Amino acid sequence: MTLEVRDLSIRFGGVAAVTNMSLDVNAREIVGLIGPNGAGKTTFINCIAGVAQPDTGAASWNGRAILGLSPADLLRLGVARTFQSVVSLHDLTVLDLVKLGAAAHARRGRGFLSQFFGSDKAVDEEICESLLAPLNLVDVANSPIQTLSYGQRKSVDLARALACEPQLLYLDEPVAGLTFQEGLNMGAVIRSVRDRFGCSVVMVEHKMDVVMSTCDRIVVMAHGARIFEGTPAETQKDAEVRRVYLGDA
Amino acid sequence: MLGLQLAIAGVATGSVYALIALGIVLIYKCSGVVNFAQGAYAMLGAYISYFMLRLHLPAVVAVLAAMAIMAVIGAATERLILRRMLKAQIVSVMMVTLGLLIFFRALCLAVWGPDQIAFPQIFPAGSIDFAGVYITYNYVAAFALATTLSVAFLCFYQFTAIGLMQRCTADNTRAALAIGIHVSNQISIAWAASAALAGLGGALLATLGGLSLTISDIGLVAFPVIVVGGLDSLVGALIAGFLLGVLEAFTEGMLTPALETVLRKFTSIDSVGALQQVIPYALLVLMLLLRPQGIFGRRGVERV
Amino acid sequence: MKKLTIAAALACAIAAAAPARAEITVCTWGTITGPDALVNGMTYGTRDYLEYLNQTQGGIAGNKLKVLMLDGRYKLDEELKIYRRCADQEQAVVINGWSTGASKALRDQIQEDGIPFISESFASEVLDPQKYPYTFIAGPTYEQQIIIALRDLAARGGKKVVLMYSDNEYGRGPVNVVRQSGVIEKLGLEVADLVEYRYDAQDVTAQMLRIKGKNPDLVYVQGSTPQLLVALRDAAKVGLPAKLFMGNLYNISPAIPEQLGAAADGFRAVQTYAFYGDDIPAMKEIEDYAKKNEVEKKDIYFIKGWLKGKVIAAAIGNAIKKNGGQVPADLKAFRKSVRDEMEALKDFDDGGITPPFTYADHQGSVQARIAEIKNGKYTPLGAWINAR
Amino acid sequence: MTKRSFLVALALAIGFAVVGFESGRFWAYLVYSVAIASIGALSLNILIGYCGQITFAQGALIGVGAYGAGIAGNAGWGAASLLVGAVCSALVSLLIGLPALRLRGLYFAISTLAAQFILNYLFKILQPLTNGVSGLVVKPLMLFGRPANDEQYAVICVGLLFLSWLVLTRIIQTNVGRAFLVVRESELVARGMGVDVARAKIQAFLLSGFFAGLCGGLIAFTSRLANPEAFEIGLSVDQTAMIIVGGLGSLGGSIIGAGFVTLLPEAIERLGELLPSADLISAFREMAFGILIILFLLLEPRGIVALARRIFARRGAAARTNLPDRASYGSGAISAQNGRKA
Repeated sequence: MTLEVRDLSIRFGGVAAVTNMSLDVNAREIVGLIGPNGAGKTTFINCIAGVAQPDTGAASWNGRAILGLSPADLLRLGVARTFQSVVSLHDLTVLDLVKLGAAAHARRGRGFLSQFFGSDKAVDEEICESLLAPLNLVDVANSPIQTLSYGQRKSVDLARALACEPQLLYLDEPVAGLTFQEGLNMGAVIRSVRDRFGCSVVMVEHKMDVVMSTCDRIVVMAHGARIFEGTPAETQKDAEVRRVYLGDA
Repeated sequence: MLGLQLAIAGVATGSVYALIALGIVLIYKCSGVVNFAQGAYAMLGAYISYFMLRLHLPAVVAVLAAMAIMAVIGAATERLILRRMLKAQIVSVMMVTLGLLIFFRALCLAVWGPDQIAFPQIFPAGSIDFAGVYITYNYVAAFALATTLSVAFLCFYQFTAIGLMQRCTADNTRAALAIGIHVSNQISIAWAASAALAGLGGALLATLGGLSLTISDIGLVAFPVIVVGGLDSLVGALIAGFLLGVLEAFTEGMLTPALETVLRKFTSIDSVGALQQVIPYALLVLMLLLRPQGIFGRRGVERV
Repeated sequence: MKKLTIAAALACAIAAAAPARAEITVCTWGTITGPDALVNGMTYGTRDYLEYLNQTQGGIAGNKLKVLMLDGRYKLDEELKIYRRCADQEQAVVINGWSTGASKALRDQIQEDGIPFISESFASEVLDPQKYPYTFIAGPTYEQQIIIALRDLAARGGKKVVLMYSDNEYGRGPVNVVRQSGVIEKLGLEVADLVEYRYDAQDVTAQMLRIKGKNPDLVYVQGSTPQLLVALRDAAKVGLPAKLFMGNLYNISPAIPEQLGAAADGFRAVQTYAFYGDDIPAMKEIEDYAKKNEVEKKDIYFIKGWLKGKVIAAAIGNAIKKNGGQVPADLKAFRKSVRDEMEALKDFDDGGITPPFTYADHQGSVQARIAEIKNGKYTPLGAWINAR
Repeated sequence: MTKRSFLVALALAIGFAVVGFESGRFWAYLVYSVAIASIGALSLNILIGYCGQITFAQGALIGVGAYGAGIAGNAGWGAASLLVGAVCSALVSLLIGLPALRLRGLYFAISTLAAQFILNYLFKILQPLTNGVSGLVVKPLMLFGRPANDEQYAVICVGLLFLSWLVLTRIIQTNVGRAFLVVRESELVARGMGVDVARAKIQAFLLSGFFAGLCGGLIAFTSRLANPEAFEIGLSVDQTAMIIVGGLGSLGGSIIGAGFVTLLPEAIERLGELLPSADLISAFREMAFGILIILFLLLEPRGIVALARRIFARRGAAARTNLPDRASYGSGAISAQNGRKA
């Protein structure tokens, strides 16, 4: 149950966004990917999430090459992601979005005819219990997403990603835009999700306090490359990291 | 001979297409709005010119006055309506311009009635017989006026301070704001300019084919022009306008008779109908699939 | 809930606006706005004649007429709606409709409803007294008009004819009927070319060049006035004289000489009614009417409308007379009676608009003559001839 | 769909069917005109309102359905010809939609404009199939051995509208429909969520085309004539106006919008007839239509449905979820984000 990324590089026009980036993630591990703006973190995630196609490099999940697979293929392999900016999905309710997420997973997805003729009641209850309750979303299960707060929308996105029972979860700035308290809560939620679902997590994040308190291991990127890797405590102590990143902040 | 005659007719109508398309592209570049009401501006311009000419104003003054009024109407549309729709969905913005088209048509219908009206001849009647090719003064005048104005406009756009600000706004709104350009004024100017251009186009169309509500159809005819030329290219609109005018004339004058001869021989179909109006659209689809940015447009426009 | 409220509000608006029922209602719809509005005198004329009766004689046999003029805008759905309104809501005794399309779409319905219906269309497809006993037209069909023109050409020793027509039903239909009937060959003529143009074309230069290449003796244009304006203008442009062209009834419009000037001189058209301003008894009535009212369209189409008004009034008057001077209480019987009386009109004198006619064939006068534009005015050439 | 909304819809359907059947031919005509337009608007709303694919070819697509059903009907297929028309339209709609797999937004919309013109041209040209500009005279639908009359059509059309509404309401509550909504908001996000964007679009075009064809078939049978002039760009504009006035992304709104756009001109005309000498009432009616579209887009871009919802929400604010609080909470969070970035 490991993710292995080797020497991944991607250029946009003349700009090297990511250069020879490597990353390993073990089972049930939460890895934080940090770095200043423009360090290439999201681009890197996009590459291994099937959105962007890297120029060189290799990546495998449980020994299977994953570069070039579409997000749908990745979901079937148990790799899910959340999004940095939450689009306001106007008319969808929380349950709708979560069900759509579940559809990517073979066991949870239901056939069209059973959806068309059947009642959703049982499914709704199950989703509420297993996914929405841990994320404090049961109260708003039937609300349109546009009526939710920013923080709640981030939780919904997370619930949607969890609905297809991922074994590897990419979180793209899960805390960005949240208030301090919401951020801390989200950190706790992420840890409990890991414990509950037993998945590995790669999270890209700016907010140091949340990263430090949530992650098992931290990888620091700058100018498209890895400059440091270690535990949160080590990261905070490292002079180079402080110079390029913490000093900037 | 036939070919030359057709080419001349095509260039004359093509020059009007170019004027209309120029306006659509200008508005699109500056404000991102696809203006279906451009045909309505042409129609209004024609009716207002007619009104001015009936006041016995000299033709030049009348048309200039009509263009000025059109500029005001164009800017007013932008200020009163489009400005409030900055955050609206594309379909809403398209629909609002269609609403304008319907409104202006109805307005002209109420004021000037449904009948076709004889447009006062502002150019001398008759034609030059040039070795069997008839060139009417109308054609010459329409072509000369449309081309001069388009080129003058392009120069203005390229070489003056306002033109520079216009281009800057069209290129990158945020950057324009950042360097202190009053962007919303620039957008109004763009609308005013394109409404005025369309107004002139309408007046020219009325001299070529009489004054009626159908002038507003030119707005839809112009869409293949802007797509073929490139939605964001003014020069493209100009060239594609001429191209399509000529293409239409040749379709009507040569392709249609030839096709009909064949069809009548082998099928029960007598006529291919208004083929000249469909060919530009067929070309448009082809263009969109092969080179969506048009001949002169820049890459990277909306495409998955 | 909202849906109900809105529906109720609209229903109220419509119901409130629905006026009280008059005793005798006549409906006439036309193209008040919309394409071909140039010839909408046909609708105004009918309304104005019936209003004239209301003003001078208190209606028909002492019964005031309610005349409803509606705008179908040459749109099928609009016309279908208006028909239902006239037939059902307004309880019209006679309906005067407009387009060929609507007349065709409604032709079975009209017979079922048993409402006398005068179509403005001259299409032969709606004219069949056996199959469509309630449908009438007022004049020679388009086909008959074309044949008159062709006969004239043959008489003058011409040979090659180009048929030019708009790309709609009005254009294509009659031309096809004439071509299939074999009349052209019988007259020893030859179709040099068929040229179609868009009905809202603004420029037909290319078509004119095509015609010029064929060097015909006659170009018959099956079009309406706006198209003739474009055609004659572009013909002059490429050096084809107006004399070469001939059109039907819908091309007798003062707009043609007015807008084209000398370029229109020599153009000929088939004339089936008297001109506006001719010295005939009907014109006296119109002048009388015009003293107190505004006449919207002063052209031959208004005259046609006036004629239809006379036909409708005569049929209604006879029906009332048959019923002992009373308006029949049963609308269905009244409609049937009006239809019968319309068909029974014999040697009907319409005040000189046409020679006296009999309406048994549901066509009325099929007399026509050819009119030519001379010095900016339509001038009849020769006497009325029978189109049949 | 809750049980309540189902019952309300059923009651409304029965109510309108009764109005159509009992109030004379003119009202029957209005009822079925609105019902037919509503089916078209439902179909268009699926495509534009739910899946975000802007199309201007709706008019021609309805035409395809009308010709398909008309030809089948004249060949003696009876009521099944409605299905034929619907399938024809669905296939043509798919064809029109294929460029949507490559083009997006504006560019796709312009390509549908081309489709509208080309199809309308084909109606006029394919004489052997469509009877060209003369229009195809359609034999009436036979009911109990007699041609169906206006009252019967009113019942049939309202019934079909109810069925269409039911089917579409169910479909948008499956993952197929949910995928449409996500595709509308962002194709990128949709893809990231594992939604097959191409498949969703194709499904939307097929579904929308099917109901557009049903609408066309009903037009053919009720008007007894399928002619090209009835399926021009103006019909596309009217249909788009319906869904915008009613509410993009709301099925109930499509029906309200269709009623509004179909009945408003008649209402204005009747009011205008009360005025003396209103020969040009059509001009004013068109003007009102144009102004109405503009006003709706400016003041209530989400249509009558949103307006109604707002009114109801205000009335029942205490009982319902406290939306305003949530909204301010959300915006507070966003401003906090901006503060951090600054």
